[in-house]
Amino acid sequence: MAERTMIEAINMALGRALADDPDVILFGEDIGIDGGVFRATDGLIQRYGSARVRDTPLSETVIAGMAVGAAAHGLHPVAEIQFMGFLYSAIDQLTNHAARLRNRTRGRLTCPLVLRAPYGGGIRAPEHHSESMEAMLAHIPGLRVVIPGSPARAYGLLLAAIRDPDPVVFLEPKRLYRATSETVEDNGQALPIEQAVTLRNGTDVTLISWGAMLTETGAAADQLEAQGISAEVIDLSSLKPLDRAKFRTSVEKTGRCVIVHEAPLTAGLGAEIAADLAEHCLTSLLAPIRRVTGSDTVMPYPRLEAHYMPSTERIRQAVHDVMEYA
Amino acid sequence: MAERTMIEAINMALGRALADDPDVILFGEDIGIDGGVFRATDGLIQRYGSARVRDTPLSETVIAGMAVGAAAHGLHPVAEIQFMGFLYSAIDQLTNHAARLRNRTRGRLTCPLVLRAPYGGGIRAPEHHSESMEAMLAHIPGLRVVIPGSPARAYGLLLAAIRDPDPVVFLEPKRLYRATSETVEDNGQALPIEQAVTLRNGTDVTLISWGAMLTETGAAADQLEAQGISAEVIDLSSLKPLDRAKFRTSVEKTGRCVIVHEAPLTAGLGAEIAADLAEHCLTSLLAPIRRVTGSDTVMPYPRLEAHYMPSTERIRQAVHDVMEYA
Amino acid sequence: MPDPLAYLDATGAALGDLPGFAQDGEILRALYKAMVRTRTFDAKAIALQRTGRLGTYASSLGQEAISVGVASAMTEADVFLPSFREHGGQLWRGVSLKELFLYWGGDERGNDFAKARQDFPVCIPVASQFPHAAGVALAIQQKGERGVAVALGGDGATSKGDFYEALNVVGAWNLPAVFLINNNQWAISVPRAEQTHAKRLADKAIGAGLPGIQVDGNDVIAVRDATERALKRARDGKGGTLIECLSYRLGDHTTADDASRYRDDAEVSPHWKAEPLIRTRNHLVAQHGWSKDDEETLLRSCRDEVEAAAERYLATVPESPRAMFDSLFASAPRDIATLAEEIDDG
Amino acid sequence: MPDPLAYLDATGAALGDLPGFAQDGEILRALYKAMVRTRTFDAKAIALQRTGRLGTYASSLGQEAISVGVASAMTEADVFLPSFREHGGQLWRGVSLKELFLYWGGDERGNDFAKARQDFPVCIPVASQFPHAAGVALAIQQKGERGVAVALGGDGATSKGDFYEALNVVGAWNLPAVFLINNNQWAISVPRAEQTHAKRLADKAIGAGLPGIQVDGNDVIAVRDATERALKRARDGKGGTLIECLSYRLGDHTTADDASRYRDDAEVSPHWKAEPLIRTRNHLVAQHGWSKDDEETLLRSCRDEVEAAAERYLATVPESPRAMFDSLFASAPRDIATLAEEIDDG
Ligand SMILES: Cc1ncc(C[n+]2csc(CCOP(=O)(O)OP(=O)(O)O)c2C)c(N)n1
Ligand SMILES: Cc1ncc(C[n+]2csc(CCOP(=O)(O)OP(=O)(O)O)c2C)c(N)n1
Ligand SMILES: [Mg+2]
Ligand SMILES: [Mg+2]
Repeated sequence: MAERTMIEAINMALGRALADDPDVILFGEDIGIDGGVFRATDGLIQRYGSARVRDTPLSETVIAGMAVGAAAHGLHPVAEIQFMGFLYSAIDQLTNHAARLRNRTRGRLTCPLVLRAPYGGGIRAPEHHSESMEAMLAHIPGLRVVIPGSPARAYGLLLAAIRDPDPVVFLEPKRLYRATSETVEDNGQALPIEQAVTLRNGTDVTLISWGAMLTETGAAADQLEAQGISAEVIDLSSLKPLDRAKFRTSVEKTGRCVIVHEAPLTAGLGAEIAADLAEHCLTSLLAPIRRVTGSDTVMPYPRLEAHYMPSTERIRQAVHDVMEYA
Repeated sequence: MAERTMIEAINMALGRALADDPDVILFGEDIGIDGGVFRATDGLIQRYGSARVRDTPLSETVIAGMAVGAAAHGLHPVAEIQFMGFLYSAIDQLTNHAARLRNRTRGRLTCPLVLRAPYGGGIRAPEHHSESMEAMLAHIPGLRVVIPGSPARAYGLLLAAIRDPDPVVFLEPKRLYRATSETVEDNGQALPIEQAVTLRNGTDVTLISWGAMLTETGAAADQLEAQGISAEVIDLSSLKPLDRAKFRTSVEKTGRCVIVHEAPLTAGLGAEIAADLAEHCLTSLLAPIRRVTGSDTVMPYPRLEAHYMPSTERIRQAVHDVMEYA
Repeated sequence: MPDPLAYLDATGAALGDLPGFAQDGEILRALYKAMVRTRTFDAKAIALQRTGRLGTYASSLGQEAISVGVASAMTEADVFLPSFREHGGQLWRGVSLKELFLYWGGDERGNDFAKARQDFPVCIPVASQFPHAAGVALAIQQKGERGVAVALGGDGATSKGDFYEALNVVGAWNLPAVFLINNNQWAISVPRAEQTHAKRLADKAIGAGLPGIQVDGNDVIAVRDATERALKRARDGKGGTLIECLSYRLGDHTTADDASRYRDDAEVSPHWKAEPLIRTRNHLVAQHGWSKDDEETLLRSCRDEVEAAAERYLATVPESPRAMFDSLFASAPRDIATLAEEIDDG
Repeated sequence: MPDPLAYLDATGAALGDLPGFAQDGEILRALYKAMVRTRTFDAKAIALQRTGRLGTYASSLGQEAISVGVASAMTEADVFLPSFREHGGQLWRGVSLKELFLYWGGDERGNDFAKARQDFPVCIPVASQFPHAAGVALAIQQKGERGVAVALGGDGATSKGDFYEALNVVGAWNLPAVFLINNNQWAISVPRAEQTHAKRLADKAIGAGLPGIQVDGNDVIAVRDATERALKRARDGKGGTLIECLSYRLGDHTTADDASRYRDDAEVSPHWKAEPLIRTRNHLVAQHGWSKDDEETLLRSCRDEVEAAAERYLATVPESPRAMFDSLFASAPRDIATLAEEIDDG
């Protein structure tokens, strides 16, 4: 069985969805003959035709709004926003319509759409190409927000998102697109969409992260292990709704928690996790909950980008702080 | 000196800004001859003319984007979005431009704009007219987000926002527009824009809220006092940046905290406050931090709206829970 | 043909040959009845709002010919995506009076239409229904259905990016969609002339490579005829059309608005002579023997029907608070479920 | 006048009388030099990117006549709001080669222009510069300045709501703004024909009630002439203009793109004959005694200047990490300040 990168796994899932369900349709900018600027849709127009794999005009608002209309009328649109930095023009349609169509019609009209977008920094991209604003979307009632942490989870979670009867924003950590590969079987099996995943078990501290920062988080856990600190690592995977049970249980066990995300600190999703723990697991806490995040500033241009991103070193340091806390 | 409602105080501040600074310009939908749908700009076009008080076409994206361009070229635009539910189309211009123009030009071009919008529910308005999505904006690096809690603070904070050299989103709790009045002097004095305000001192528990929910929060504090529980009440006022020192100090004193906001729970701004306290005041905490918020669902239509909104009763109950915690 | 397209003048006199359907008294009577029914609903809705028994309401007074004309040209296979001012079209499509009362009374069940189940509910965010219409048209095209997506918005909506982006993709993808503009000359307090410098709103179609047609929006025959042609064109795979319907907002913007703040009665009054019901009635009287009796019977039956629907609306018990979670997702995530329970517990 | 407006054919032969400025050899030489300088910068930027010393870069190969023509028509009082592909215009306006290298090298200091301090930096979010231009024009109008806001975007930008909303308000408020489209026939992999069904992109002006003009974007004389007329019109208080400049993207979309995936060389090669430098050089040779020497001297001086600027760019020390906070606000909020310190501590 072949090893697949995340971008290959995504391409495989999209192909599978097109093959399995005639109502699945893909549209976005440059997803056709170009195969998407990251090649997520490479080869799909050749296999499924230009009616089901469509290049849109350069119009993010209509990409999102058209997905709402198409979904309500029986298609399962999987629309792509080329970069998260250009997703802001889609927020109105997502918030005011996609997220509430089922609710406001009491189930008469539904919105089974997926909006895919690469997000995050670390690839020395131009400005506006490195955003991680997932918390904005995770605040919108009625939306699901999913971020895969590995090729296999990208495959299974994207299939789950496409089959989900409600709108899902599927954010792809572009730094992981080609970073690693693993065995991914094209078995058409979706993964449960609402579950966080424990990547490694540990007893001293719980590290919670998602997307590309799982790399630094995992590296920190390795180094800590060598230093005799046992870290449990959780890939949040579903940013909305949250698998609160999973991380509460873990922190009740370890008593310590460090949350890692690339997005700016203030009002980032790490805050929701820390707040939840502060309310529901207070007595289990042996140390303050630390958040290691991107800086509360605009993502810098490539020359300073590395200083913005949370480093393995900063994560490790935070864990040492909570371990030494007394 | 006359008593003023919040909407009158806002109108007074706008008039004062127009009188004091020839570079101040107002634009938005129906702010001219109609005086704004809530009358915030009542009489201003008559006093300052249709060149400085302008009705725009129905285009929220251009309202925000035009404000960026005008601000960068020397005006101080005070633009109105008629309701927060229609502000989503302005988020792209706010995030990608207003919030970063100074930073990306290293100070060469700046963006001294104010974007005003009424927000919040409780007035039995049609759908999309009762949003409280302030947390989405508070996550955007480079923006200031301010919410006044009383007529006097509305006057002083709006003047501060207009005089601020950087972009400020000024969210007006429409339920408070005419709810109460107090003496507001038209003295042209701005209030410090980054400070939370302690509305009442207390020793047992810290209640943190903002906007219209200060009403229920204050009412709860009254009832609690009668029951011998001394609540300190803080009006956050500045949602970004946060006056962290103010609420940390308070919770270090009281050891208990209940955060109240109208927005949905998940990834609401209450999470940031709770997370901050969980990191910096853990040892002072005598009880879990509770959040009493709007439900994690779409704001219902008027018939169910009341059930969505946090009630005085729910706030009081939460305080009793944390007081009885052991 | 006159431009803007018109068949009846303000007095109801024919300006020339009428299209086939308009020579059929049955059809004309049905159109007239639908407009009267709409206006009766309108008056009742305002009365209920004034007495605190309905929420903020947007009256369609004087613009009934537009959505009635449009809807009457549509088939079951078509999908209607209205703004918040097109009650007449919704009623023609089979949405019930009680459902409309429920919606405007602040009850989501008003959007759970028993009939016209594919139609979209009222769209409050101006112009955001046009991208939805493009999406519905895409689904229709993709599934090889016969229908057409028909979206209706106001003159103010033509200033919004959503409108242009949607119109452009309808042109680029040759989608079966018809966009109509109810140009009632006002966007709350902003007059048409200040909304855009375009000569005709219909001209906004040129930038999308689509035909843009102007019709007398107070002439239900003209509206229906233009819509029928556009629907046929779309069904024949020839693509979309933009139709600007010229009318006038005789009432306030909504019950929350006071139009006297920004326009004089002097401007309004002449438009009362041009409103759609008079000319249709006159034409029915002159050409199809519409009698005083017919008129009174119609008014009475509309009044009775509307009163009965209002009673049923007022009698409906609000949903349980849990309802605000029940339809949020197909199946409630654990997260939401727990929160819902908390609500129950008060 | 020919439509699209053109003065030189692809060989450099005059199609008719040239505008005054174009009969002046000095001016023509300056325009030609600016285009050659731009192309020299372009080649160096690509070379640096290929060797990992510059970030993703958008080449303006074959489109130099557009932004050079536009900028050469502008005065100091005007404000330029370019997309990411209009280096020639930025250079003409006084932005330095080093500043451009810094920007594309991933250093914000590249936007802190020493000259042209009122001009906007490169705009990456497509079409979002057009609302800014409307705002700049509003400020100019309000302050009674002489300037005009000049925004330049691509053919793809005309599909974005920002573009339409901005164009509409320029018309509605009679703002001194000129919007130009670099129609290089491609938006990454999407050809012009799939972007919109509009006959001409210039026709998008009709919906805003503005004049829309098409010019040969490979004819620097035509671009400058059309821009001068539009600027005069705006200065005279007659309002905005949309100008579509027809050109062709000879290179990849950016250094991150591989155009061979979606277009054949067969399509590209004929456009090499129509590119703007050849015809201008031929015309200079034929009409203004431009010699082999002149050409070699020009190429050498451009190469030397660009090489020197690249050296200075490569020699600049990156800013300290603190810089990412220093310009976020006029004065750092307490909140940010503390976080900044944390960064320092590693
Ligand atoms: C995007 C958006 N902005 C603002 C509003 C507030 N608003 C409601 S109706 C309206 C005017 C609409 O005018 P028009 O499109 O002409 O429709 P009409 O009300 O005349 O039928 C405005 C500004 C809104 N509903 N949506
Ligand atoms: C709003 C937005 N969406 C998507 C992108 C990604 N993107 C960058 S350039 C481009 C194509 C632009 O085409 P065009 O407007 O013709 O300009 P050109 O690149 O041809 O100069 C796209 C889709 C973007 N930068 N901004
Ligand atoms: Mg209108
Ligand atoms: Mg292009």
